[in-house]
Amino acid sequence: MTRTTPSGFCRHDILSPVPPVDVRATVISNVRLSRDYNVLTIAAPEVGALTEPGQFVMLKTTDASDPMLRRPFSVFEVLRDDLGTVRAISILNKRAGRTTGLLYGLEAGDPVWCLGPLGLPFNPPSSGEAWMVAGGVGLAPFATLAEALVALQVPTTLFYGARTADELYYLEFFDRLGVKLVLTTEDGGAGVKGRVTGPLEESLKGLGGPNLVTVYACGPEPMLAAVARLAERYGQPSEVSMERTMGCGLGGCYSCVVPVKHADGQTRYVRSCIGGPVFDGATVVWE
Amino acid sequence: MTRTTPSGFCRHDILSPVPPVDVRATVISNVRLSRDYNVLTIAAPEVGALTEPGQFVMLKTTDASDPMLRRPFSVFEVLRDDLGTVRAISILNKRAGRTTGLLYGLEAGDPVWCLGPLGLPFNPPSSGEAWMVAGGVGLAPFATLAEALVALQVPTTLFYGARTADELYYLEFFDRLGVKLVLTTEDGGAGVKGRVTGPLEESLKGLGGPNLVTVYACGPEPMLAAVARLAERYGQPSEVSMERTMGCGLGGCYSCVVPVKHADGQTRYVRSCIGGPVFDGATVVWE
Amino acid sequence: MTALDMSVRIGSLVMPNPLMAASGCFGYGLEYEDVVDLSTLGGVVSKGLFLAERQGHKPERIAETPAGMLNAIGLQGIGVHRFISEKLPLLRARRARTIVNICGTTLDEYVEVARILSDAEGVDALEINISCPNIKEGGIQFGCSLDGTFGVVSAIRKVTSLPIIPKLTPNVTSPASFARAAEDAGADAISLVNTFLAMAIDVEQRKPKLSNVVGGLSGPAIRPIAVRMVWECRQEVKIPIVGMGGIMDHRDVLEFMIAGANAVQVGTANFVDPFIWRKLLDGLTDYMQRHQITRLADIVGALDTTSPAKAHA
Amino acid sequence: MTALDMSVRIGSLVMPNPLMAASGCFGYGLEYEDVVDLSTLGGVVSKGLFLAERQGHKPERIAETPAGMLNAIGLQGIGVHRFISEKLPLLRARRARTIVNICGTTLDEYVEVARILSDAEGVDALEINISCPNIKEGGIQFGCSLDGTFGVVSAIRKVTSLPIIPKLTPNVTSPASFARAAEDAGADAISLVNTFLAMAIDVEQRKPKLSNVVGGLSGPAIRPIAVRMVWECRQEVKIPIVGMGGIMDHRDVLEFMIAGANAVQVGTANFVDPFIWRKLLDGLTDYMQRHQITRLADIVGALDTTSPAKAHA
Ligand SMILES: Cc1cc2nc3c(=O)[nH]c(=O)nc-3n(C[C@H](O)[C@H](O)[C@H](O)COP(=O)(O)OP(=O)(O)OC[C@H]3O[C@@H](n4cnc5c(N)ncnc54)[C@H](O)[C@@H]3O)c2cc1C
Ligand SMILES: Cc1cc2nc3c(=O)[nH]c(=O)nc-3n(C[C@H](O)[C@H](O)[C@H](O)COP(=O)(O)OP(=O)(O)OC[C@H]3O[C@@H](n4cnc5c(N)ncnc54)[C@H](O)[C@@H]3O)c2cc1C
Ligand SMILES: Cc1cc2nc3c(=O)[nH]c(=O)nc-3n(C[C@H](O)[C@H](O)[C@H](O)COP(=O)(O)O)c2cc1C
Ligand SMILES: Cc1cc2nc3c(=O)[nH]c(=O)nc-3n(C[C@H](O)[C@H](O)[C@H](O)COP(=O)(O)O)c2cc1C
Ligand code: FES
Ligand code: FES
Repeated sequence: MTRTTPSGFCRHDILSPVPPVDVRATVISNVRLSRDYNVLTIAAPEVGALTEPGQFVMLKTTDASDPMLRRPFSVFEVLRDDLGTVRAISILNKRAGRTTGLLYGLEAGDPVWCLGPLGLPFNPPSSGEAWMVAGGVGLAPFATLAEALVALQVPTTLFYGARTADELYYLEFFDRLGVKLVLTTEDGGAGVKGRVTGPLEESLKGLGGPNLVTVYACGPEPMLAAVARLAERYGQPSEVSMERTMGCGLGGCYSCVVPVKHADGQTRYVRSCIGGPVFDGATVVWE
Repeated sequence: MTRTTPSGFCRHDILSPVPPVDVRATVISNVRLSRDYNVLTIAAPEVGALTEPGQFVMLKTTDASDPMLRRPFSVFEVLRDDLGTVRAISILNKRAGRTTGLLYGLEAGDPVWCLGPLGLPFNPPSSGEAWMVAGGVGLAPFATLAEALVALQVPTTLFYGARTADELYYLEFFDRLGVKLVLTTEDGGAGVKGRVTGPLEESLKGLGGPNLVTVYACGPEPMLAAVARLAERYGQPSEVSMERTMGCGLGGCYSCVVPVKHADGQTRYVRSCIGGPVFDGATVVWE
Repeated sequence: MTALDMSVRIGSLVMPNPLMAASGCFGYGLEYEDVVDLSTLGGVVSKGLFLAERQGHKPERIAETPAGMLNAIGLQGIGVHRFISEKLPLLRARRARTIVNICGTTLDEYVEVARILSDAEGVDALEINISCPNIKEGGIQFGCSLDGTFGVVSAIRKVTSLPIIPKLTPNVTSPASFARAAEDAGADAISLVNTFLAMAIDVEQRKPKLSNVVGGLSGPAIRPIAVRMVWECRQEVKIPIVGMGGIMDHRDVLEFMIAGANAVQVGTANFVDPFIWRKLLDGLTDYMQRHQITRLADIVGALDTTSPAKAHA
Repeated sequence: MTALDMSVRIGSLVMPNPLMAASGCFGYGLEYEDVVDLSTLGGVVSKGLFLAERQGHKPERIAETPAGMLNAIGLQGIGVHRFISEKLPLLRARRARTIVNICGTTLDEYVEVARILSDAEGVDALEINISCPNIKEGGIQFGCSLDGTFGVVSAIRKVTSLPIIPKLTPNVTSPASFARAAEDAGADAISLVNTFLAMAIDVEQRKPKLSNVVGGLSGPAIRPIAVRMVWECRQEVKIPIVGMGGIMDHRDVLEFMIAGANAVQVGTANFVDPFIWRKLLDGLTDYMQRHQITRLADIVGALDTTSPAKAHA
């Protein structure tokens, strides 16, 4: 992973990114995990080979004009063949509306237009442990992040909350990697009953001092705000992946802005597609 | 076949048709005959069971709004299983633009929205022989018409013209039915070189008097005009299937009009979706 | 579960639900009787009628565009007399609530057509088409001038006690000021929008796709503009608004109603799905049940502008 | 095969081809340098700039609609001074032809912004945004009044020798009369259309989808209306027209040109396909070769209205 500055104002001023590519990819498989969740694997190796943990792609299921705009999705897995060559990427998709509904329904052989990789990735922790905090479909960016962290031999924990036990996915994957799992469900069907911020706060309390863990979070915005505030309260750095309505993913439309406190003390709207989606949790102005 | 009045002004005044149905049909097979022609078989038995020769369906390949409108297609074959139960219909499709392009590209399992049957069918000949005249994709309505005519033991001939020999399809089908074939190609690669109206005129000349054959025609409008005029000149009745841009297929939009001479001597625009697509060739005012 | 009330009243016209078939998109209604029981619609708006029969424009009369279509039919129609003798008795027999869309090339023609229809049995309301963009003499000269709109509506008001519903054009800077002129002139309701003046070109042939060169754009493409216009008019007038433009499902019906429409019309969608009516009614019923709304009229104009919808609700 | 000439001239601005990136849809241009060599575009139109930095509206700022999208960004921007110091040198280094889209809340602000940009190195033309529908103080008061349009254009004309291109709103009864006012005031060209005032509602929440309630509709949905407006303006004025609204492929470019546009802008399509530029150029080249056109300018306004396109050609 390259070092980047996720809270920067404009990508072009601070780093020279890998140019994204656009591929008309073919669906390799579509595994429905539940009534609303599926893992869609698409043959977009050109995108996968360039992707860093936390980056996203913009997808479209048709070249007609309805629906017209692409939608943003974290790269869930980068899939390699036995020789290590990247062959595909997958997306952890949750049905929320039209395009996510269409992605749920795709079959092997169908085309998907895939633009990416886009956005600023997560940064590796400067020292100590990595704690990933996922709410629901917010699990998506953590499969690749976990792999990268494990490769760097960073001790890694996943705090993972869902509504019910059925909606906790890929536990074995993380287990196999050696990631410690702390699970919560809203109905208490698995792990701790309640929100994921509960056990997170317990663990933060138990830390011996500041800057011992880097907290990575992805999920609904109230969760991100709570995680960022907890991390700050206990003196730990945090990186949050923000979910905003995106029109372009490239900095063209100014739809995806997040209010960010800048070094000069001013709060300015930053385009989360190029100045994020990963932000330093301490700089985001929560609304 | 029911007797109908194809040149009528408004369907509701003159006959009580079978109400059309709308089915989300699944593609059973798609056989590409050439770079531009394909036969698409869809599981729409509800439609097929009601269809009379010359009727059409309105098709759409998406429930999104781009493309939005359905497109009209003759029912090519009504396909039955061994017990004679209707299982599917097929469409002889020629790529001309967006929807025909999409229909060309469909695969088994894809959905097609199929509304039909629509429009006035061909009438059986009151006496004598039946001569069908097809230009290019104008072959489409004649497979079912030929079957119906043969069932009525009407001696039937197909005059069939295409650009090249490769674009003459389903010859064996008609041959097997006992339909006499007269073929033409523009390049002379098969049959008589030139237009289909050439051999037609020769044959008309050879007839011993008026009202011995009924001429059925489907193809490009200049061909239809020529056929109708020839039939009239040689005293034979003709029925022509007109191809108009159609918005609805049900008489709602008034897009599909054909100028028709009425009994009162007036020429009026008649909606070809409900007052056609089959018209008495002698009543159409050719432009 | 209490009974659900979807009814709408426009003067003496009482409709069981707000769903009307839009003029020019449903023939004279009878064309659709095979696919829908006409009495179950709120109302059927006829094709635009002049005094005399008209042949309309030459083909090509329509062209598809992204999420929309252009039409320049040119108001082909059978004229008011044949309508009364040939269509009206059948519509009455099917218990359709019949709204006649009337056109004129002069003020006198509008008044004359209105008068004739007022005397006929079975007309429930008049929709005054001063907004057809496709023919020069189709009343658009009245629809693009505030004085013209006021003039034609007040003249018709004098000769009929039927509910009158001027249909406004969207091709003006401020439809709301036309809504006000119509209300001031005594209209019982307004309907909007008619189609947007537009065109499409075949670039290979470098010719217009329509014989009339320009035509009217309808369909989902225009819906966001139409909803905005209904919302603006709702701030301006008190009379009922009949909203339309690109309605394709029950959510679109609700969108117009929440913006301020008391009833809606469905046009282009009939071409795409003639069986749409049952789906719309079922969708509205489901919505009312889920939201525990017993009178659908309660959502008219109920847009809450204090904050935007949550994107990730 | 002779060389193909796609060039366009607007006053002193000479572009190698008619393809410009539309304001607000291409950031400051630099955001797209990874995906396209900026010097290959006819021109890059910057995001709308006021004198001072602006934060714009709260999210939600966009919403998708059928074949289109609404936006109410609220002209978030870095202001003219930061643009000159931070962006202009980079754009010059990339040899982009830079057209700056300027806004103002007052006549004085427009004039001031124009003056400052005229003194800066590397500005090739000014597009005067008097048509943003999303903010009350964004110049639309000038764009919806003929006097206002004349006034702002002639005031800017006095302070700059750069080509000036007023950008017209489609939300008026007659865009052609605004084109005339702009020409009379000394504009070098006009561009049209800006977005259509529109709105969308989340019916479950009964709230607007945009924080600003209303926004501007762009994308293929509006193309047929935009093409009609370009065609009307072509009959009215002699100066070059920059046409836009829903261009998604090279056929759409040709449609605008045949209707009367000398150049075009591509906005929303950048979001759908940022690699569109190469495809557009290739498509135009292919068209010129197939039709044996050596000067693309020859098709400007070449619409043949004597008969409609053959449907079954
Ligand atoms: C950086 C990033 C990464 C994401 N990763 C994933 C992921 O890995 N898996 C996943 O399932 N989802 C992910 N999302 C969310 C996903 O983009 C939205 O669920 C999707 O855009 C909804 O599109 P739709 O067409 O299905 O819904 P629509 O029909 O457009 O709308 C349904 C709902 O989603 C909201 N919405 C509309 N457009 C967007 C948009 N562009 N972004 C967010 N919400 C929107 C609407 O306001 C509405 O409430 C991510 C979002 C971002 C910004
Ligand atoms: C009663 C009837 C039966 C038909 N049967 C068949 C058939 O069996 N097989 C077959 O291949 N074709 C048939 N056609 C023609 C077929 O409907 C058109 O080729 C088709 O509509 C073109 O649609 P598109 O989306 O592919 O083209 P578009 O992208 O819409 O346009 C491509 C070209 O087709 C023209 N066109 C557009 N819409 C229509 C329309 N609704 N009708 C006709 N032309 C149009 C356009 O002007 C343009 O020149 C029939 C037409 C009618 C009226
Ligand atoms: C083919 C066609 C014909 C139309 N004819 C008329 C008409 O005769 N009178 C009229 O007032 N509106 C007419 N309209 C406009 C519609 O009634 C309606 O206002 C418009 O199409 C917008 O609604 P929609 O998007 O649901 O179609 C016509 C529209 C279409 C598409
Ligand atoms: C997100 C967005 C932002 C825009 N911002 C501006 C702007 O700052 N100034 C301006 O003159 N037009 C602005 N526009 C209008 C476009 O430049 C263009 O006129 C319009 O979108 C129509 O073209 P299109 O359909 O190709 O997008 C904006 C459009 C969009 C979609
Ligand atoms: S999504 Fe367009 S600027 Fe971020
Ligand atoms: S296709 Fe609509 S009336 Fe014939």
